[in-house]
Amino acid sequence: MDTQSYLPVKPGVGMEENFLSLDDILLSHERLPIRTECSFPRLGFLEKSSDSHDIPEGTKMELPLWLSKGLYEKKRRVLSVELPKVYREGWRTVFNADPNVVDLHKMGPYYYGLGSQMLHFDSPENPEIAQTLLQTFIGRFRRNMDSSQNAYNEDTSALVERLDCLEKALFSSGQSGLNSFQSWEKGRASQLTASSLVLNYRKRKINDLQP
Amino acid sequence: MFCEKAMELIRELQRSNEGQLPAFNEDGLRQVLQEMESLYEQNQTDVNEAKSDGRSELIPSIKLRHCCLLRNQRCLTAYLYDRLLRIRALRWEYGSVLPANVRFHMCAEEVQWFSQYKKSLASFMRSLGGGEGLDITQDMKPPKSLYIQVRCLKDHGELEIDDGTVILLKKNSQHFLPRWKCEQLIRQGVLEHVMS
Amino acid sequence: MSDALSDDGSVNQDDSQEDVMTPAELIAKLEEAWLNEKFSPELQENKSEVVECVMEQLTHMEENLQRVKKGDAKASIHRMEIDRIRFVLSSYLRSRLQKLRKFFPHVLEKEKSRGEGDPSLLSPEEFAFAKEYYANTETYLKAVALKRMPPNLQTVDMLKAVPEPCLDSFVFLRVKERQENILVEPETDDQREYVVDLEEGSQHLMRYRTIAPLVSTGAVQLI
Amino acid sequence: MDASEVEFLAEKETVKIIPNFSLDKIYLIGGDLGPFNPGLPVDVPVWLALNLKQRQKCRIVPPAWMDVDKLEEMRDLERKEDTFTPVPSPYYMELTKLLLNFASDNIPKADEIRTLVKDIWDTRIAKLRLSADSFISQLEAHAKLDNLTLMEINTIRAFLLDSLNCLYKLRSNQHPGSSKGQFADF
Repeated sequence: MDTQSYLPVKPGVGMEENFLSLDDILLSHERLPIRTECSFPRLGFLEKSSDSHDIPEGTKMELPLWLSKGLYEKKRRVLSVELPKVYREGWRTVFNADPNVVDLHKMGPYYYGLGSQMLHFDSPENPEIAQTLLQTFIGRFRRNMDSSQNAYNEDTSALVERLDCLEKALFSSGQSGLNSFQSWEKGRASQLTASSLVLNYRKRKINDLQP
Repeated sequence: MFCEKAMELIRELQRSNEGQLPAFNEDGLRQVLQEMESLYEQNQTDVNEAKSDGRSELIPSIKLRHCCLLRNQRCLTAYLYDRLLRIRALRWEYGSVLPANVRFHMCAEEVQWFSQYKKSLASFMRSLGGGEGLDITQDMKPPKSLYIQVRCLKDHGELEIDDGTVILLKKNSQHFLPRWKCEQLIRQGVLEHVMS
Repeated sequence: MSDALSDDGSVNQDDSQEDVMTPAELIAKLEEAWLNEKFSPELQENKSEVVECVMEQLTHMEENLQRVKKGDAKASIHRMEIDRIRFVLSSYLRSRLQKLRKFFPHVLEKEKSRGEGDPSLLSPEEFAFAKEYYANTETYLKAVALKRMPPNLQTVDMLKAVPEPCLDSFVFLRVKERQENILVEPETDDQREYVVDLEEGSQHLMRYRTIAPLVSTGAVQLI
Repeated sequence: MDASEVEFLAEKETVKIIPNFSLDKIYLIGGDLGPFNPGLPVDVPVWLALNLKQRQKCRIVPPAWMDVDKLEEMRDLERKEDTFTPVPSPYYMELTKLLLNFASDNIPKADEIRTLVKDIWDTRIAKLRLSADSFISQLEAHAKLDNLTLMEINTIRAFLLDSLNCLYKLRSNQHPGSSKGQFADF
């Protein structure tokens, strides 16, 4: 806890977002398929396929997660949210069988984040969704740990490409632990170095000079 | 859809890796504020109509615009706060005087925030240990030896060490200097620590 | 030379107590505080008396070294020790400052709600820093954006916006004084809560929340 | 924690040196050292031993465990047992690196020692990963970790603790409403 360099506000992970986290803002910009359960007068221009003045009740459209969350009400029917495929029963069965074969980046890239956020919408399937998210994380933990620690000295780039955002962040914290240890082993840990920012700005300057 | 401008600001920061500070996007900020103003005005109109004419069917749209207002507020606050975190880190990386190309990317209020932050930090460090003072921007890594071998990466002029000796820091020259005198210069990329 | 550096004057930690610490014990206290601060998710109580005493020791030693001629064999050994202690001290203070900045609204809130006799979380200089940091940041957000927003959107509740420290984080620890019946809360519905005894010298991985009070009493050391 | 900081703590361990100079007792803030007499062994912290060694002021006496026979025994035991066996020093890895780098001429069979310690380390790290995985998959709330060293913990710390945090959040998903969550995020 003694680094003075830039550390962004971390994402909330799970059902709560962190207000100031850029990651959470990007996650909550993911679009969800919804169906309006009432009409939205004077906002027809938001729905590109129609040229009516209002968004009528029963319109199927996509809204970002943050807006769906903001409009959704348990008691009053304002809109209903469709569960993205990857959280439905068919895919849940696949995940439960072997979470390691799934390309979570392609299915996500916010598999855990968006899945947790979906629990805000009162679906009867919520307990199963939450359970699958948890079991998927646990099931993939060993592979992710071993590769982030380079346990097998293999090329990990293919594996990293298949990680979801959350796993990627964990992977890089594992890698930085490994790098710190390896640079210590090589006797480099006590070398005083220029700050990465200074180095980056210098690199940029050099690039600027090149035609 | 609303709030797209605000998302652009967020993406712009997310693309700037390793804490680099992109130019302050005054134009983007203004556009978001304009969108907020117009959302607010539309809502004022609809709220008045809903009240006076009893048009409660307007409520869902009012709510939707209000969500967008809050979203814009969040994005702008997060944009500005994240920039502060980046700017704050600069104090440790560059010392108290920022290079011109970094300052150039800051807006006037950020420059003000930074100079107030520097002041707070300085008076904090001065008052440490019952007023004795300690520079905690030094000693970033465990010490290994009193003196270290360094190479100059650029011409930097003269450097006085504590016994009064003056050393000329000329590009490519090598020196054996007290570690604590070099730390900041190494971080700034003036000197390079040569390991034996 | 040896005379100048040989007074191992003990440090009086607190006048109200008869408790006298040797300089070596003082340094050990600083190192404990350093590791605890590094590894705990939340800010620990301030140890400004330790900081002050250590700085006094360093100043005193540096003054003595001024009187020693250049190239003295002992002087360089003393200087190396000073460097090592100053590193721990700076790193400790940096860790605290980092948490202060990360959690400033919550730290100030906790300080505000502190009872009359409770020990202060922050040293006076840290408190001043945190208050200025809060005001500075609030002023900035207002000036650049908030005051240009519609009237009902001109404030952001910093307590809700800035994330709190996560006390449910796990920590590694070593037990310094044996503890009995530490309640471990279950992780799942089908587990039951149970108690563990923490034997002296044993090491554990568990939730910070469970053992937080033991960190402040010094019964466990975070590692 | 940075590995260099763990090494910093290791440098506080004491080691025996045989000085080739004389010097009175030194009254350091952290305790007294010396006196130093040529040829007479004396205990000093590792940081000082290394400094004196680099200036050719002493010979370092390797700790008793830094010995091929003893380390072979330890390696075999470590491989046989499923649990972490007691280590000869809480800083065995750091001390091996430091002493072999700066005083290999004072340590018999330095290369064999380096390999043996690396073998012990690798075996223990493999066990550490195994226990981390079972800790996660069993959703344990507490683990006893006797005999693990700070450097070993440090290699996995960030990854394991961050993972446990995520796990905690994903587990809390199963009890929505138990969290505070009064703040609607837009």
